[in-house]
Amino acid sequence: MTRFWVLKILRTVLTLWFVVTFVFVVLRTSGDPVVALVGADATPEEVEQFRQLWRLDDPLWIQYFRYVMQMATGQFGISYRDGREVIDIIAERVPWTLILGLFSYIGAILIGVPAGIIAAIKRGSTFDNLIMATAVFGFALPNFFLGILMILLFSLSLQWLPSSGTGTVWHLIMPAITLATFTAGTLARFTRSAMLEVLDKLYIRAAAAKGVGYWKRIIFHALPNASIPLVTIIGLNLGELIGGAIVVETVFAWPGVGRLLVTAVSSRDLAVVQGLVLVMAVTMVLANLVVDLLYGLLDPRIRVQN
Amino acid sequence: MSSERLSVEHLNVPLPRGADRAFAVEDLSLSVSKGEILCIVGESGSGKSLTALAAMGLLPRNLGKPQGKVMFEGKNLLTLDEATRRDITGRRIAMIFQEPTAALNPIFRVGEQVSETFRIHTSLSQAEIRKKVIDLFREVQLPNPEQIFHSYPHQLSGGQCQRVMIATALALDPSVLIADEPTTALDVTTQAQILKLMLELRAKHDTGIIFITHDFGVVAEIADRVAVMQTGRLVEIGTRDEILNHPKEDYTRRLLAAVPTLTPRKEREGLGGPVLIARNIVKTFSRSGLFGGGRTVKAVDDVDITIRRGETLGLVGESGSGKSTLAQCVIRLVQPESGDILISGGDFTGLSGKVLREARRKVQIVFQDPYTALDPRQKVGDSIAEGPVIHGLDRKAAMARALDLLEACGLDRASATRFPHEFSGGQRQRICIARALAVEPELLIADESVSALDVSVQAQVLKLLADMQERLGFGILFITHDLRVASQICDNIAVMRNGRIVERGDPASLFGAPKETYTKELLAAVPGKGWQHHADKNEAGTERSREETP
Amino acid sequence: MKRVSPILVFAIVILAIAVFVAIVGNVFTPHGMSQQNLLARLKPPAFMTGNNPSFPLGTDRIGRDMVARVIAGLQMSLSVAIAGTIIGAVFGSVVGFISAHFRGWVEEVLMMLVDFQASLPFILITLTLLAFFGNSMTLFIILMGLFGWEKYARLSRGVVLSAINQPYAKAIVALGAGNGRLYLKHVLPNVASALIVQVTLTFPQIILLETSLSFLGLGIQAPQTSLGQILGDGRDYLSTAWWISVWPGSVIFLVTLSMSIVGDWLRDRLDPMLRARTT
Amino acid sequence: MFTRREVGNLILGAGALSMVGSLPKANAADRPSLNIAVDNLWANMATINGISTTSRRIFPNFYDNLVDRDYIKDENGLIFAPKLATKWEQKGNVWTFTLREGVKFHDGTEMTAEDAVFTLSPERLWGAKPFEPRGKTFTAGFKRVEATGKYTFEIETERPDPNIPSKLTGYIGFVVPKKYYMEVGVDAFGQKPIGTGPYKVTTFRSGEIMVLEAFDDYWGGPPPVKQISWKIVPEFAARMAGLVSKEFDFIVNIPTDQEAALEKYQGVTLKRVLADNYPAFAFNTRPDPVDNPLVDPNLRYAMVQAIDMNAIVQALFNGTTEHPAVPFNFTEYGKFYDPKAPVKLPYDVAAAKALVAKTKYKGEKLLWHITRQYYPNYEAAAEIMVEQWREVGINVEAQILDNFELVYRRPYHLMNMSMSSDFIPGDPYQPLWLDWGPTASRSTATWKTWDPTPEYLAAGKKFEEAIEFEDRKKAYLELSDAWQKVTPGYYMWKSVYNCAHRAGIQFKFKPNGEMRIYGDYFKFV
Repeated sequence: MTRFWVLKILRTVLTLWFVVTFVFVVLRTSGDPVVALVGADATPEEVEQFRQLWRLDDPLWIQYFRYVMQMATGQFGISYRDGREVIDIIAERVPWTLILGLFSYIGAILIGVPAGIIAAIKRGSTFDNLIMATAVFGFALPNFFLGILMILLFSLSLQWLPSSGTGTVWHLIMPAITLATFTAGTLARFTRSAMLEVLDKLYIRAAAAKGVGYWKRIIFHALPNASIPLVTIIGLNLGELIGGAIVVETVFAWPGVGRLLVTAVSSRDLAVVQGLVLVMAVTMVLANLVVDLLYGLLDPRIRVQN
Repeated sequence: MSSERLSVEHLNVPLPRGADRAFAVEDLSLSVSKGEILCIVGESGSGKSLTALAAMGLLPRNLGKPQGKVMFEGKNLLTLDEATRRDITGRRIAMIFQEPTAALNPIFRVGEQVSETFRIHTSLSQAEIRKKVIDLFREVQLPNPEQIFHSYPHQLSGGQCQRVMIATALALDPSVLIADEPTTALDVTTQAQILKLMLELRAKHDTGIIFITHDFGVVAEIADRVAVMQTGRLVEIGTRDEILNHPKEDYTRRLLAAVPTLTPRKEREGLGGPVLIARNIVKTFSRSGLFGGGRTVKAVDDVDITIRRGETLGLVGESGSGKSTLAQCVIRLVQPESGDILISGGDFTGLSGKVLREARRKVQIVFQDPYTALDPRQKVGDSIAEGPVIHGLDRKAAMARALDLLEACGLDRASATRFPHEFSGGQRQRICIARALAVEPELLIADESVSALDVSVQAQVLKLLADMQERLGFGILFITHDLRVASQICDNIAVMRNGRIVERGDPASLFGAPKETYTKELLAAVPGKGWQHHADKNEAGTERSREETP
Repeated sequence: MKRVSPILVFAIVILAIAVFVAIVGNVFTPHGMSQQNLLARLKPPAFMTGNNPSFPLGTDRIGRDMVARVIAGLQMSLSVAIAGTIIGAVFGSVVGFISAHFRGWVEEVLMMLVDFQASLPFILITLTLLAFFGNSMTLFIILMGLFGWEKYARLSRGVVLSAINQPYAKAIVALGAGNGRLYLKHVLPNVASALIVQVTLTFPQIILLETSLSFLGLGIQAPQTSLGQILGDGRDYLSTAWWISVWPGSVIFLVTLSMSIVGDWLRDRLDPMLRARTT
Repeated sequence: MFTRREVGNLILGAGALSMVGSLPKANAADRPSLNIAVDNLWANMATINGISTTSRRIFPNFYDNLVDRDYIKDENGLIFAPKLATKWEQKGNVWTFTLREGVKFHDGTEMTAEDAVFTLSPERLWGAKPFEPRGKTFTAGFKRVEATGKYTFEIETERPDPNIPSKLTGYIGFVVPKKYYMEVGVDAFGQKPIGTGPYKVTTFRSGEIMVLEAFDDYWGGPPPVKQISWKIVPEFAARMAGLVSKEFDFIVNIPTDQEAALEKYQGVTLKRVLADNYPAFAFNTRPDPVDNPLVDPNLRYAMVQAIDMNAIVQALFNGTTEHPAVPFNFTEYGKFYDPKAPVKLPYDVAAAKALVAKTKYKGEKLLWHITRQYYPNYEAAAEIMVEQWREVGINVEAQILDNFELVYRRPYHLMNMSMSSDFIPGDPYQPLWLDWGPTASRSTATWKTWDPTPEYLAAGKKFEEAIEFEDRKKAYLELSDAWQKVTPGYYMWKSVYNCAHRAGIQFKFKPNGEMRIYGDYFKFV
């Protein structure tokens, strides 16, 4: 048990180390890091500050070691765009993405999972086909296109919802829907197949033999089992969600990390880009850890390993 | 009032369109009485399981609605509404399944799962339920009932799981218990215990039991009455004695004749020199990871075996005893840690690369499951010809050899161009044997090669093996858990337990005068060992391929 | 044979048309994809008033024929998606095969690489690399190829592991077959179906990824064009000249939809577990 | 057309005019707030380091110029009005400015000559290592800036410069507080700027939002709006929807093709001005890369003659702006403007082909670096031009890049740029000399694209020294000829800035893109 977690955490740390190294290598191979990070027309002070931060005269391995230590302690440096601490810039954006992400994620789960369950238990019916068709629609439409269509419909024509930005809970609705569509579609399809698989298991039949009612079998026997693979896919989908947020936040002028990434990339604010890459990687990796934890909680075969 | 508990009258279960027959179960009538064990026997596809599922209202959705009647306490279960039927099926009729580990929900504690029955059908308090469940566990002879109550299914052995299932089934003292091959997935010793338990329960609770099985040994062990089914129809029904000893129908007779006898026989004469000498084979499995320190299991622990040309050496033992690992070591699909293997006098252990690949020709293996043993995307002719091609024969000659072998194995030459899924299990096992023999091996390993087959098919495949051995003179390492089969085909038998060979000898001495307790236990556990059928000698497929010593 | 659903037929027909049109190119339209007609800007499609009959689907903001644009975009999007899918599938599968074969530390290292890729949202990797190295067609294709390779690696590792533990594979080893014969002749055909299903999932995702990147201005660059680029360019015109974005949008939608439908069908047919269940 | 006035007279006369921007005191409590959706915000809001279209529109709301251009009284803003400076006079090489008294910075300190002098000082703009190095261009010829009293200061130039007050209407005229500026440094100042304007900056997150709040101690009286939020809304659809649904009071940067559609919505007023600014491109005339075919002027001439810019402008801007057929012959230059000036390189495909034939050019690919979505319609025009060049056998690849840093990275053959023309209002000094002359980045930066010819330099010297109009015009024509002989660039069209606002607002949009939310420029109705 402990060993399992020690291994997990070790792997997590290794993955993060990979990410950090990846950034270092890419930075090194794509040209002069000074120019790359502070820009061609940086002031000598900026260059000097940067050189001190990275101490570029040292041997490469020392630089690398120091760099890893700095990343590990969250010293992401200074944004070349507005001269502030990268960590502060990211910190003020994170809550917005969290709000949007959580809202759409929960929405996607609340819609996608029940839809998948219903499709599975009504397998082959018109209802099943309808749900699955909707699910495919959900991810066949580029989300920025969907977002703009929604703005034109709900903000411009009907004037029901605010077009962009933040403020009230109403501001959240369109971006969340846009972002959730893809995830909900994926979840519905996945839930359906996971449920179908579980519903055919012998223990469901055995439960029926005991006299357990239909819905009780679905909810108390099938669903907990189907949720085990589902948790994995929900965890994996977090990446898609962050990816989606990059586009959706731009469409709806939502001040989250996704938009920050786009502005940082287009202004080559590489210290910020680098910080964001790490923050997102940490998020994903932590999410995967949580998934593993949940996995263990849900599945006694993993939890109880003597 | 008659003592009849459950009766099936003119039951029809339609199959979906496109199936090979219209009905899975056709015009079936049978009944079970109070305190009676009715065994339904039949080969796979005979509809015996579907009958049980139809009675319980658990038929898969792709099958049509069953017609006819399933009468229980004056009600036709087939026409009852879902809720009423569920109340009856959970409380008054219980069912246990073939795979006990799969029948338990993996994510709930077993105590919970048994308690659920009480929660659904009674209004007992949590504490009362708990007490009842623990009592039940005690009754089905589970060790440490308190601890088991809090265990998860994966922490229990198959036999323990089946006991839990039986406990669940007996929870509300049902009137009828339907057991669908409840011991098939278990080891013989466990099977014997479960069967004993069933008999005790019957005696104690007067439950009417419908017991579905394909094993006549089991039938002989526990049945009061026996129903024989074939392709969805009832062939005959009668008392145990009537069916086992005086069958009326040909089909029943054929089935009975195919059951291997537990006749102790001597080693054949005229065996050649050794084709396999394995010395001091050791194989340890460890579950270590990055940090080491994992637990290790000695799967094969210092084992010696020798097989001579033309000899069949049986390797018997329960699951986990290391039989298969030993076989895989011999054929070097698994690398033994130490020990020497000589095949036809040549060293086999130290080889690698091309030399090893060439040497592999000499030893071949036939697996248990014929459904996974053939590349599903390769035509069977190519499958058989592949070995010779690998070893340098040109394609034409290899294919000619393959066709000859197909014929020798009782298959049409035209089958060469067909794919494995077009064949039945027995036919596939023949193809596997043909494939193994195509490279003209010195040694053939049959790893539970007939265990998954129906009894009549099993007899045919055993015959094929024996015939081919006669013709080609290879040695066979025959791995099985079925002592009946072993006694029928083997010249010598080695009994394996916990990675070691505990006893060996020819069937006559081993079965006649076992020295080790474990061997005795194994023998005692063979179901229906007291029963030996006396089929007519002129029955097809029953002729012994060789003389049996009296 | 099972009856084929009309939806599937529809999907296959759509894909066939798309591929046909992409191969044939714009032989049916007299205009080139970059041929401009400044006097015929923003002309609506043929069924609307004010149209110009030589532009059946209308023109864009600098008077280019939408038919020619959409066809060129389709060619580019399909090529990128195909190239990306092939690169990703081959690379990922090779990694999967290698780690399944060697196990041990090779597997550990390769799977760590997979974890690394999976730990970053792919669009983030794309944006970062395009930021560090600058946009170029080669890099773009490579990036599209990198998309999803980890899925192929995980998948193929899993199916290969289970395939080589199947008795048939063991029997083939026991016959004396070398690794080449085992993997290419026996394992590959048997795991191909799972990989093909994955292809049907990755393919539309690459089209959508390319579309998203085009929206962010990092996709295919003019004078080349892609469906995503036309769609992204036309988005400001949605309320005045909807046809600029609606045509490529519809094509993306139809292709993605069809691919998903075909993928679902393939999965139902090829997934042995599902197949075993339905029969 | 613009009315032409006697610029010099106006400058002298304007000093006596009463101040602009005074208005009845508004009640602070019931003032409304404004939401303005913008396409982008510059990352830096320091007066010089932050020069850009996106910052210019906000600057005058929190900075004040020393000298103001009055667009209310004059369409073209050729009236110079007092703002922070109330009086100015020239004596030879020295200009003396008198500052308004009682003007407060947002941090409460009083603005004095010390601040004004610092604003124009060598340490900030034109010394060896200035804080805002771009200031050098705008302060060419400065010799000494010195306070002569608490509210007076002098600027001494190398030679008499009649245009100093004009120059102070632009970026260098925004006065910054010395003490605060020195305390925080130029970068931090750019993030938290302080000025004397009617609004103070309370929040600035460059990728997201800038919030201004009414500065009630403003010398011109409390401004009419309580709070102005400049929010970045990248998508036009969202800006448009937000304006129509009244979430936003203003939106900016409306694609030309969408103007008509937007105007159809009720309560939406579109404002469009021609700006004193020209999107352009520079030819790389230097042998860097070594095989640069553009070193041959004939190829450059050919490329100019291959462009049908009038058609492009007509198509992309629906005739709302125009293409200057002769470079630097811009309408806003009053007496310098000559409608009959000879067009040396008119649109002529045949001539272009002939010119190409004269060169050694064999269809090598020419790279055109373009900053993504920086100038409206630039990419569309580029696509058209690339096609037009293809027709005369010139192979140009337009590379759309994320920012200027990438645009400046060699190799390239053409590069986008834009040239403002209003540094000295009514005078071609900036585009012709400041932007191309020996101190210009065009000819000095690492990414320079040309080396001024001796002929050009000689003409430029004359131009700089000319004080009388006739001399200056003559020198201007000579200089322009010298430039055209080389043709190191091409001016495409006069920029059009637009914005739209909701009903209930009266707004005067300034041609330089400034959005003044106070004074006579802005009123709620």
